[in-house]
Amino acid sequence: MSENEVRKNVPFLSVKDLVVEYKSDGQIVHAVNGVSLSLEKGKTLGLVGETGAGKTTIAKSILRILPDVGAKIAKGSISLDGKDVLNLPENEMRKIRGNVVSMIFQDPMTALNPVQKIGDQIAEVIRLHSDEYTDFEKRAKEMLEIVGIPAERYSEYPHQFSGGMKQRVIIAIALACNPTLLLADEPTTALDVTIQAQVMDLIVDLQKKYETALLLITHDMGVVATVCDDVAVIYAGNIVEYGTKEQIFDHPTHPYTIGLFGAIPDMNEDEIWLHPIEGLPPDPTNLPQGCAFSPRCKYAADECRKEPISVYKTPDGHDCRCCRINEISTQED
Amino acid sequence: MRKKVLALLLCAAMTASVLTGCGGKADNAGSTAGGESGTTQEASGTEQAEPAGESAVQETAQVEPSTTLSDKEVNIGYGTVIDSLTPFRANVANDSPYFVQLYETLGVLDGNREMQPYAAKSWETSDDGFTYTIEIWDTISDSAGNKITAADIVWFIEESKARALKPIFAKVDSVTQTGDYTLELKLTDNKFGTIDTILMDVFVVSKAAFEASSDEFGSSVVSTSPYVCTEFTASASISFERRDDYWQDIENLPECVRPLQKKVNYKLITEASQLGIALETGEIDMAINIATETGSQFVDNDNFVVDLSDGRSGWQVFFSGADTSPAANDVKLRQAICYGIDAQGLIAGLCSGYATQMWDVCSPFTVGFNENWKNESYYDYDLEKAKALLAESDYNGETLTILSSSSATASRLAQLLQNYLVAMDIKCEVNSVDMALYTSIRLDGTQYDMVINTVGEYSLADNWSIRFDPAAYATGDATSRHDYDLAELIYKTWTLDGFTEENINEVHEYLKESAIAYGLVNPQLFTVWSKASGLSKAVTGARRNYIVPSACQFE
Amino acid sequence: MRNTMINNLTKSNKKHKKQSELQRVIKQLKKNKIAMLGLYILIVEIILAALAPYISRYGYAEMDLTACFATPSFKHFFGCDDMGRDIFSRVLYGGRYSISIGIIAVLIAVVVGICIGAVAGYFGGQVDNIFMRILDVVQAIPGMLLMIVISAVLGPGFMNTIIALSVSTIPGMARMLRAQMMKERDSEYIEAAKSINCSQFSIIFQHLLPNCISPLIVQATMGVAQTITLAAGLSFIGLGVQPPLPEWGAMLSAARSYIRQSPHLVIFPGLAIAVTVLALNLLGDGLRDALDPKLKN
Amino acid sequence: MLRYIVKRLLWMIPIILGVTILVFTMMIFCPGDPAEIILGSTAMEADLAAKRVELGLDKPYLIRLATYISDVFFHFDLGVSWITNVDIMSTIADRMPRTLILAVVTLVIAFGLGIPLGITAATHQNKWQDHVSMVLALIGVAIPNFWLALLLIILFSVKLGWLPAMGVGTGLAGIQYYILPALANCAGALANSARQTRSAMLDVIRADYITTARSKGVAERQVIIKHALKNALLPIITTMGISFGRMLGGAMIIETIFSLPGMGSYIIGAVNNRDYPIVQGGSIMLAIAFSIAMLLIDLLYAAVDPRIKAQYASSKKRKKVKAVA
Repeated sequence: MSENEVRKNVPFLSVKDLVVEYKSDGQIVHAVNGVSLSLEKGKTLGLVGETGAGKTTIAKSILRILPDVGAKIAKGSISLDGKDVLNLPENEMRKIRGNVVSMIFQDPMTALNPVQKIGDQIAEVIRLHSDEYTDFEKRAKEMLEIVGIPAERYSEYPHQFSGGMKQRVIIAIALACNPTLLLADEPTTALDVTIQAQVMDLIVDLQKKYETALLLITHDMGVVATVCDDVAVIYAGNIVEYGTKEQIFDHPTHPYTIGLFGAIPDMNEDEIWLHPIEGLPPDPTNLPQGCAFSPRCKYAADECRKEPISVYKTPDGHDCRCCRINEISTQED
Repeated sequence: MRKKVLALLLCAAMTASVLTGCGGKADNAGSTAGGESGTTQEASGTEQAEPAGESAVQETAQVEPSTTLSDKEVNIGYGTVIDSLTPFRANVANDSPYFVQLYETLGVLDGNREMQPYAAKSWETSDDGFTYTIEIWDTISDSAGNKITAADIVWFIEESKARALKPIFAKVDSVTQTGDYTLELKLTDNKFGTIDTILMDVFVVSKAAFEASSDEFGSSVVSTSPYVCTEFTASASISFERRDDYWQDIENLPECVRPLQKKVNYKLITEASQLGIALETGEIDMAINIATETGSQFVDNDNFVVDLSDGRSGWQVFFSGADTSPAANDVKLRQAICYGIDAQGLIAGLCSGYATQMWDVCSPFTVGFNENWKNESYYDYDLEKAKALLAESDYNGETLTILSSSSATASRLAQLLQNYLVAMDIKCEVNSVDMALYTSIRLDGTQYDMVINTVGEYSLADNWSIRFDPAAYATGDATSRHDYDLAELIYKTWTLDGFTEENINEVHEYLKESAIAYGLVNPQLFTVWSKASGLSKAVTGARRNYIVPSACQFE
Repeated sequence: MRNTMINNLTKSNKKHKKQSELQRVIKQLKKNKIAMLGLYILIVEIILAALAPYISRYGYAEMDLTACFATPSFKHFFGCDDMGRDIFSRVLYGGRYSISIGIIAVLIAVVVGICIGAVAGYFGGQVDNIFMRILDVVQAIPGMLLMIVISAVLGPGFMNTIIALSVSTIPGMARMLRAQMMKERDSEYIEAAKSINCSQFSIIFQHLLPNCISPLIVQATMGVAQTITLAAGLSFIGLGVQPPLPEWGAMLSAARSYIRQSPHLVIFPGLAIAVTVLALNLLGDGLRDALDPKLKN
Repeated sequence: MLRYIVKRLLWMIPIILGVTILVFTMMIFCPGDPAEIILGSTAMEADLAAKRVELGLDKPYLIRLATYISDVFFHFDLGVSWITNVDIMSTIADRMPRTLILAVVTLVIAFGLGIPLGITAATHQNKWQDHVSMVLALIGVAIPNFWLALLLIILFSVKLGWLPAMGVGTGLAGIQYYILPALANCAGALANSARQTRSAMLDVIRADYITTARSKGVAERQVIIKHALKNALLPIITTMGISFGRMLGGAMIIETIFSLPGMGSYIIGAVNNRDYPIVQGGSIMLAIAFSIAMLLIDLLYAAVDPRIKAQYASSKKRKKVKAVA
């Protein structure tokens, strides 16, 4: 999509027109509604949006680990290194999970199996994706050291670790097989503020070291600013704005993105009030016609509420799903 | 959603098919009674409904008593369990057939209900049955080699008296050893049958062996019997093997205690239907005293022989003697009720036809029963007469309570009685309680108006003494009645001399006229064995005259 | 004055919440076809039992000694038992006794369990300790044994059977309610109730209990089923209701020796128990799912 | 850990004492005169009175209770049966193993079938497999167990002749005698285990660490067994404990039908005969067995879940915290 950049090679991850639905109580939840994105090796893409916007669902779709009950990838395609992920047989897919693509989860408190030693949890992923001659235990201990946990703690259980340490264990699991793509689903949200930076630094360091591509899901614009190359802003299962970090930060165009920036406290400016986005995210079982953001949008006009909005190019060349870019840019300036 | 319901239906259908499958197949085994008798050995069901006097015991008496010791091993099923083999025991389960193999007694009842010497050589009384001189064999020895002398017998009787587990030993005044093999027994009364019961209840045991036992013979026994108990699992099984060093010659033994089989194994199975299943699966060769509903399913089955004999005790109803009960002093009411009960209905409803009517409170099996009574009428069913008597009585719509134990037969009998009483417009409720509660309130006539019981002591005198003697219990007789006229008549029969036909008749007539108790129905006793076992002569004997498997002859 | 106003306010609020919660549960339950099947079966059974005298042609104790062991026919839909009584009538009337034994025994157990569990769970500390040690002792005795001993103490009869059955059901109920209470006790809405000076009684019974009741409802539904089978067990031992009352367990137990030659004596009361217990369990499972939003997808 | 075990064992003493007092007291209120039951219907008043004195029934309640407690707790003597005069402790030594074996075989069958059923139901939630599994499990619990016992006997012993219908055997071959009773007895436990497994698995299957396991590339089967089931075991073990407790005393009907001389039929017989020492002694031993079983269950928790193990190990610390709170 980001055609403003000349690509040297085909993107490693390419998601096209992905639609994911959940069935619950006979109602259909439209979690992801036609998302397209791509990511090259070694690069970082930030996926930004409110809770419930469908960010995690996109990540899980890539790994095909959506819950069996009710969740369905209705449309679209995902390809990894040219392979069509959605049509791979399950045993092929298993070879990809944890090996080519791995994932870091939001809540380290619940993401580790409470009745298994942490060392074994790391060793398990290594065992699954390496030949029989590998010394899993040794490798797992190495991984522990790499993420900054003494190897002696191999035989301890998750409950003996703090949240930050658990997240380190999860990172160790995720990176143990040296994946090409790392999906990090709000890796720092559940942590203390003081720990957040440490963990984020660790992820970025390791990403650089192993040249891993990183899909970073977050709602923390600060993290995005420091870490990402590209940014996609998601609202109600749809990418509303997509471009390089600079494009998005310098020229936010979509009203929602603008709203997001307005909700961040800025120490440099002397503002008494933050500017929260009015209203609530829409009910995913009953999305508004046209632009999903229109009910909360102060720029909304009749044309916004009629039919699905297509993607427009902004003046600096990034994508924005808003039919009133021009009007907005004049007003903002 | 439809799938859910479908799944449910599927499961339901599966269970249903399993059920009907089992039921249907089961049906083949038990065919309806009353069909043509296949062989002479099988008793036909419908005939039993007739008030025929002769019992249905099969005719095998022509075969001579045998002295041939066979190598046969037989497996027997029986429904009463014991938890211990100890010789000092209460009366519970004391009529179980395995006691014949477990212990020798001084005397034993043979198949004709006559007392035969066993360990005792002889006994005689010097003064009308108060004092007995008993002589035992001088060759008795137990399986551990201990010689038995009169001292052992004296010890056993004294010990039994001291432990007070069997009431009969309370009638022993004193017992003294008079020689190596003779002793003298003084009794406190000379009621007919007392000595016989004692002879049957004295187990011949060596004092030395008993004292050497760690658990008072609870789990392993050293006895003088022709068999040794080789295995005992409490409440489950007892096995016996014939002794090679038995002290007595086989010819000297009464037929019913001859050890013809090499091994006899008893499986103790309390659940009646399981006894039947054990027979079918071949687990046991013979089931002794099996319940009617289970036994009747083997009638007309070509693979089994059914031996039917008259019940030993019969079932009775006793009217309360407490003044609080409307029935206590109202002869007309009692007679009305007796007339209103159809013995034939009870025979059909309680025993599927496998029963006889009764002619007295006691069954014909009881010693002293007069066969002539069978020709008399005994409150033959007559609803008109019953209603007429009821109208004459003082009955005024009170609700009568029938007390029964909660055992299957007793509570069914109570329900049948209730049905008859309701039919003659008497209000009536059943109080069916567990055995222990029953035992504790059955003497208290204020707790019921009628009580159902099965009373079957050795002799009529015994039965009467525990039922109708107003001095027997704190509350009076067994129903809190104080009928001293009746007591006079009963006391007359209590001596050896007084136990005459004339005196007995007087009591019988009195009981019948006053209708304070009424014999209801006498279920027949089922003993069933498989044809494959090859039994050629069934020998009966001992306390209840059951078939004694160790003494039977097999082909 | 202000206090009562707040009280009224919270009350009306709660009432509203409770009703909508109830509606939600009913809506959930209605979606569960299997649970509804269970419910319908029960309703039909209760109606049949209530109308027994109008449906059956015979009394439950009415004997026809010429029809002993009669097989099912037009005259006797389920045949006749060993004493010539119409099994169809007995099964119908039996529903009255079996179902009401189950329901009453469980109701008693629930009420007593609520009192013990609520008090122990709410106050905690020594009170809780004492109650729990007593329950420890009672639960250390196998339930069936406890039930038998109590039946033996009380003697047979309809009411005594109910008492014996309920006593052995109480500890389980009490414990569960206590655990639930302890979980809810520290919640913020209880703090809130305390802060506006609600009485302890009102906190326990108006605020805490409604929030602890849903597992209790499930347990009680299953409890009724279990009690019906336990009553059958009591009849097997010769305790239980008085004959000729046609309690299903008693019928089954009395007829068990005839299973080979006249299986219909055993099948119909057995099926009656099985269907009822199954229906109660299906309903209980459905209720649990409906009451526990966590178990939905 | 050892400290915890010792503490739990010491806790058993007051509980057993409580059981002793409770059962002793309840038996006092049982209508029915033991003397009369022992001596039978032929006994006369004088014999009965003598028997009551012999049994100590004439003494006041507290003295009898005190004597009994001192016998049991200081001399470890449960006394002898009033009716058969047999030592109760040795009878229980014979019978208790049978009841325990029956309980264990029952549990093995019940959970061996129930857990897979529950897993199938949970992994196919709301699909037909779910409904068939649960209805199958429920049908088991709906059938009164003695009815089921009779049907099983007819099918497996009479028709097929595969298994013995009654009695006890010795040695390893003796296990076959327990199979039918266990099958008849397991229905309730089976339904409970299936149900509990299902709901515990449903809870666990949604947990994040299951997603983690999947994201690691673990095969679905391994995810269910290694990750999900192990975490779902706690509530399943609880159910197992409850079922085991129930089986200790609740198998009496099964024991009666299958002529299996275990504790249940022993005590029931004693209740019917008002043989107080057996009822009391039997209840005490069952309560001890029950308490030990519960302890084992708690230790099993610790084996399964390291968090609980840590709690036990630091139970002293925990208590302090509680005291402060």
